Amino acid sequence: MFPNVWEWAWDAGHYIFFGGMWYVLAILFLGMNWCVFKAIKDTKAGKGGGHDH
Amino acid sequence: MNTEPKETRAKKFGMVIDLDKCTGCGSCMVACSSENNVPVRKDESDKLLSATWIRVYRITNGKEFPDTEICYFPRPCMHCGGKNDDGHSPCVSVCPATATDYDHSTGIVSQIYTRCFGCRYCMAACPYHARYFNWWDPIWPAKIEESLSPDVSPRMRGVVEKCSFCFHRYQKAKDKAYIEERDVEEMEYQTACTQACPSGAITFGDLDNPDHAVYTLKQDKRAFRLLERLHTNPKVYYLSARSWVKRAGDNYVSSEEPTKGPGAYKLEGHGGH
Amino acid sequence: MKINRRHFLALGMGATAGTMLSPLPWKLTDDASIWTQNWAWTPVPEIGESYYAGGACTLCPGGCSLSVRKVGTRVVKIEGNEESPINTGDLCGVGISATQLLYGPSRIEGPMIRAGKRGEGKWRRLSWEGAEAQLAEKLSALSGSKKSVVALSASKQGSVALLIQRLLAAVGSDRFLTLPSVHDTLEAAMALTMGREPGEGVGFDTENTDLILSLGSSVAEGWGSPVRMVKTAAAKTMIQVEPRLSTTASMADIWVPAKPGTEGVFALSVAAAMIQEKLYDHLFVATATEGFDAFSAWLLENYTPKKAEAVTGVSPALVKKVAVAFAGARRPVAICGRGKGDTPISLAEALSVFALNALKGSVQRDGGLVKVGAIPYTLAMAETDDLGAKLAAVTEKGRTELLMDWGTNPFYTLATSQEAADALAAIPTIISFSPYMDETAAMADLILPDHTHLEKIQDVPVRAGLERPLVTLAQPAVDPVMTTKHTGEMLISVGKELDADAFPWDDYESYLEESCGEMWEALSEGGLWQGDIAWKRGLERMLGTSDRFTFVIPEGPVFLSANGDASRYPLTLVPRSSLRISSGAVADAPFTMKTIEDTVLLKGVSLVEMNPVTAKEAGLHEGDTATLTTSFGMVPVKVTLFDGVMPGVVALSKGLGHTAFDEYIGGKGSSYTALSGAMVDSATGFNCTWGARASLKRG
Amino acid sequence: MDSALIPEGVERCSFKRFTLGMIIPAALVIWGLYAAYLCWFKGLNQTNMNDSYGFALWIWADLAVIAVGGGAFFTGFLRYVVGKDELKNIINFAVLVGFCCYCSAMLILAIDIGQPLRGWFIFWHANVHSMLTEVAFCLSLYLTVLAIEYLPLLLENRKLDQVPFFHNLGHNMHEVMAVFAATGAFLSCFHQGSLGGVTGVLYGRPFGMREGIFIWPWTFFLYTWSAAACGPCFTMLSCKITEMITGKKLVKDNVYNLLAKISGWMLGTYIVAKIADTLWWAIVTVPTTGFTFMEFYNNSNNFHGLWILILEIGVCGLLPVAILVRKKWRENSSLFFTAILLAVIGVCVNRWVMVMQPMAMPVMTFDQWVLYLPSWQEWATTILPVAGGIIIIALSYRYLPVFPQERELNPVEKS
Repeated sequence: MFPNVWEWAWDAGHYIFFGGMWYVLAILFLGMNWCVFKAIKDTKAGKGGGHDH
Repeated sequence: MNTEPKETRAKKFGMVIDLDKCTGCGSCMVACSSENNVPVRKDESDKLLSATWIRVYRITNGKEFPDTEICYFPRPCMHCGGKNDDGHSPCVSVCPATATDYDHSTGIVSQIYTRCFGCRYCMAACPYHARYFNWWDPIWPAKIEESLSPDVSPRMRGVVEKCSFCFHRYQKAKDKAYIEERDVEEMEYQTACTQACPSGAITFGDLDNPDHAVYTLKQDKRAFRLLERLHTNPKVYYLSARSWVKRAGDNYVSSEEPTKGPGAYKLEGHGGH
Repeated sequence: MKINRRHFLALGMGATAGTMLSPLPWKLTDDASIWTQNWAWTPVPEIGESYYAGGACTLCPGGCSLSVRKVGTRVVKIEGNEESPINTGDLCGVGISATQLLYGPSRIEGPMIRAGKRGEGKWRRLSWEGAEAQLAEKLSALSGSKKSVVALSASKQGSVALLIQRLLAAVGSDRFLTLPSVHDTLEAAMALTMGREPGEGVGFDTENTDLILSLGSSVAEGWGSPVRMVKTAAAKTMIQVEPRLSTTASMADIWVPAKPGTEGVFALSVAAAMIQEKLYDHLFVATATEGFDAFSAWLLENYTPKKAEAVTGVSPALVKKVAVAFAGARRPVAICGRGKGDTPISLAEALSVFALNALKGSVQRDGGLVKVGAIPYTLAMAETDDLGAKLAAVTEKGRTELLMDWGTNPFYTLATSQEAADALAAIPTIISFSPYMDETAAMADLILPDHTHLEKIQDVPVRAGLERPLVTLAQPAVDPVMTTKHTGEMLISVGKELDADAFPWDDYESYLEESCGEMWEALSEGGLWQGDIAWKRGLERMLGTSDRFTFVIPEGPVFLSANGDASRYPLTLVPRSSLRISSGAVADAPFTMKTIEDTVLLKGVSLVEMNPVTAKEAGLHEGDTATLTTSFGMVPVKVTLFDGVMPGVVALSKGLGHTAFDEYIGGKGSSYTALSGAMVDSATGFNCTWGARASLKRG
Repeated sequence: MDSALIPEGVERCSFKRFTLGMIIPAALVIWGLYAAYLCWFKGLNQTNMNDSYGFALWIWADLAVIAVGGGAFFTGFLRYVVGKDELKNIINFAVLVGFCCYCSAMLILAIDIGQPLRGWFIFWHANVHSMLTEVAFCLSLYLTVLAIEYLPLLLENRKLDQVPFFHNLGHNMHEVMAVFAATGAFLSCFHQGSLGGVTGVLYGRPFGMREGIFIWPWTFFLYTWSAAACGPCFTMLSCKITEMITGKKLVKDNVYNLLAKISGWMLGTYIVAKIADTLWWAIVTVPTTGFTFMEFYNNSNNFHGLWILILEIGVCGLLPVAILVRKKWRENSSLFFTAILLAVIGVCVNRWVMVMQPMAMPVMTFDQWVLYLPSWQEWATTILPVAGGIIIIALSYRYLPVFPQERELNPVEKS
């Protein structure tokens, strides 16, 4: 999972597999962060609380 | 032929079992259990729950009295090399946590008990039923714990165990040989079952070393392997002159002739690892 | 500020996020897995110096020498001794698993006296002084005839056997008994045909033979010295005569499925065929034998292959095939003793086998039936007269007042029927020297436990049909695990109380050395003494002056038929031998239990093997639960089908069904012995049972 | 008493009645938890699994719930990636059902493994060649995705929605949901496939083994395809059951119709592929291992014979396909219900066959066909997540606006 684990073998299988995994994690992490930060911004801007959509 | 010096050349340990000699005495099973601290239970008669790293099956030729014949089939772990003998054994390739691994320097399939988390995928993968799960905590009654060998760690419940070709014996022999600056001799590293077998049916050694007995024996015309057609590439060879025994080593569509010998089946097609 | 729910919510979420970001959960996850890798209840064997100690196995008569692997003070593995001429580094499962007997729950902790009812399992611990005083008192306080004292000994000769015999003599009894075996009959047959001095035995030089004609002997499954015979089975040409396809039969080149118990008749038919076809060794018969003419006339009158067929069910053609093979081999030998040879055969059958060997000249030569010299103990023992009758008396009510048992476990080995078991249980005083809580110890009034063979020094004379006399030495590989005492030591100490002159030694070890005499040097140095091959000594054979062989026409019946009403008991029960099951006094250890197939024992129930044809007639199927009944008892069994059993015959494994010991090795299946009953050979008085008439009913 | 939490404009039963209804599922959960406790603290000896049946009821349950939970990813895929807008009316419920299914799978796995405290070794010491590794990674990532997809629905709870931050968060998440859904679909394709690979790669087990392409055996694709086909059927089935229990129409027929039509075609193509796969396997693959096709079905201990294949492909395959594909038939509500039920049973039978039969089937010539009956502990722990799922769905339905069309279909009379 991490390159510091001793079984880590630098072969194509690992690149693809862990590449995919970190890619997905990155999307989820960035996506959620975008939502949270935008929500904080919007809240500060006084949006929400009612039914404005 | 491999021209590398013996000392550094990768070994390929394997076994040849002469089924025409085996009397099914069960000595190998006991020697193995004692050598490897295999756990015992009050009832060992349910073979689906009883761990025996080497199990001796009894088979018959299926003929009626008095043409019946029987044969014993000792089955240790086959230490499969996998398709193309590249180390992707059926079990090794599926273990999600690398708790069982193929050692390319010895050809031995290892099992790390402290790593295994007990998913049993390897057991599903092994067509030989060579793998056993610790359904119970190991309990040795009375003072039997005193008889446990420190060379092999007892397994906790919830993990898979199997024959290791007595790998600890190899380590000991290797340590000794290293100090004496030489290679491990054939007789220095023998498994417990080989050592105990009264009929001398089991021979063990480096399959790639022409000086070892197994090298010659595996080329015997009586030689065959279990389930050759699945391309598991076992390192355990069997010998028998009886055609029905040879035939029992593999599955055949009724009209087919029995196996042409180890490695006779070409690997074709894709799929899986 | 007012704290409301929202604050709590924020606080909770903040705390969760904070904890998740801290190393704590990761550390805990890691620690939890490390904990599972080091569970306190999963033992970690102590490390220590690793080395080997010598020893000898006493779990069967085989005479294997041991290399006991030790780590520190513990015994961790038993292996075969590579120096041994018998087992050359190999060992059977029963022998290997003795580590679990040594440390197992069946061990008796120390001397005990019965506290509850007999067999109830309530005991009071005694000191050794107290226990020995009890034994001395019980022996001297005997009310009835002094001959009512019986001692059963695991070995017929040797230092401890002598002490037991002397102890009996001290109280005036001559009932020194050992468990009967085929050797008792063989020795009687030898006395008649070749002459015999006390202590001499019968051997079969299977090492140098090129064909073994086995008359029901489980060559590959424990006959003789098992480990050595397994090698023989794997290497030699064999002809096997028995009603069931045993491993031996399957490995044999010819299997002769003769009807149960008719192996002796078959041997005579082969002999007759050899005479008819003039295949016998004319030179040997002419120069070295007597009584041939009368014998051959008797044989041709009664046992021609055609006539024998009515008894054995073997076609004359097959008899002739065997006769040709036997006569055509260079050094064939005919061996006998059904199964492991732990049941005597009739004298007539033994004489038939001797005659068959003599017809081929396979007597007193390489690869033949040979006379084995006496073991040169300095202190001679008397051989028990009328052993058969005296053994029978043990299982007759009211004949015995006190029984001492040293390693024979009569409550298992001699309890061949419910009646016999009841008679044993009615013996007023029972004393056991067993280190294990076997059936006899469980029924005893007083237990003075011996060391196991891994804890003591003791000579082990081997009586397993070897071609030469041999003694191994058990050696203490480990300090006694329990508060046990060497039975030899105990006997000297008790013996002194009763008859100080008969027990002049200070301790067992000095006595042992004296007793072994010329053998001691070899025994103490190599753990093994081997005598010369008797017939090779001197020039007697070359000069034709060796013991001549006399053909003896047997008086009693060669074939003992099974008792019982054929309509009530339509089947014939025969035993099944296996090296995976110790069928002697001591039960299998847990490791050996592992090896027992599920066609022999399944979930605590014995399986009975039967031919599919027989099963179909009886309306039974694979896995059915049934009751197996003989006139001697009944047991629950499961049915397993096997084409290799003769139709009409059912086979039950011998050696299971121990009721004592512990939960790991006792209570597994049913005892064949308890169903086998008695077939008494009138010539010797031995119980030669080879089976019994039986019925098998579903349910 | 909980009226403040109930979505606006819909009617819910009384709290008392709701609580009463939850008693049976709660009892089952407690029973299941007790069984799980036994398995965790006493070990897997509590089960009837053995050394021949290391993969048994639990693994089947795992494969089955994931297959039927496939409705979430495929409906999401259709809604967000393909752009089938009508499906917004069932997507919440699909996500909810999927979330329950995947939670179930995780829970069962946590009980199933012999050393649950070391379960994370699958990540830490990952062997990328193992299908199970692929499963574990995609499964846990997809569960995260499902949680993310479920979160906005949770935030729409009347009480939570009043918090401006939550409201904004939910709103923002809706905006980027397509990205998450696409990621989920990608992950799902892989782990559904990997689950198919689990037995497909077992080249030592001819019954499960399949040929394939690159590292993926054909079962890899068949599993993904069948999950995509049958997952929505399970979503619709659950939805129908919910409608029955609540006694309300919650989703409009055109939504069902659309999803049923797509499922029908998916199932149809799947069954064709499955038949092709079975034929190829029977005619080409199996003989190379020395077996004949019928040996797998007429073994003495194999009591179901060929019927299990007929059940899977015919009764639970071709039959629902016919119903779902034909407009007239699928618009008949009882036929429709039969079809989706059969499709769900079919995929469960398929998973059963792929787990149980490769284990039971002897490979060595002297081996036995092993029968296995699960212990009560296994049943209890398998029922546990089902009961748990019912509770989660019930709570969600009660307190969250799961069905956007509910208000329209069940107008509440203002009193």
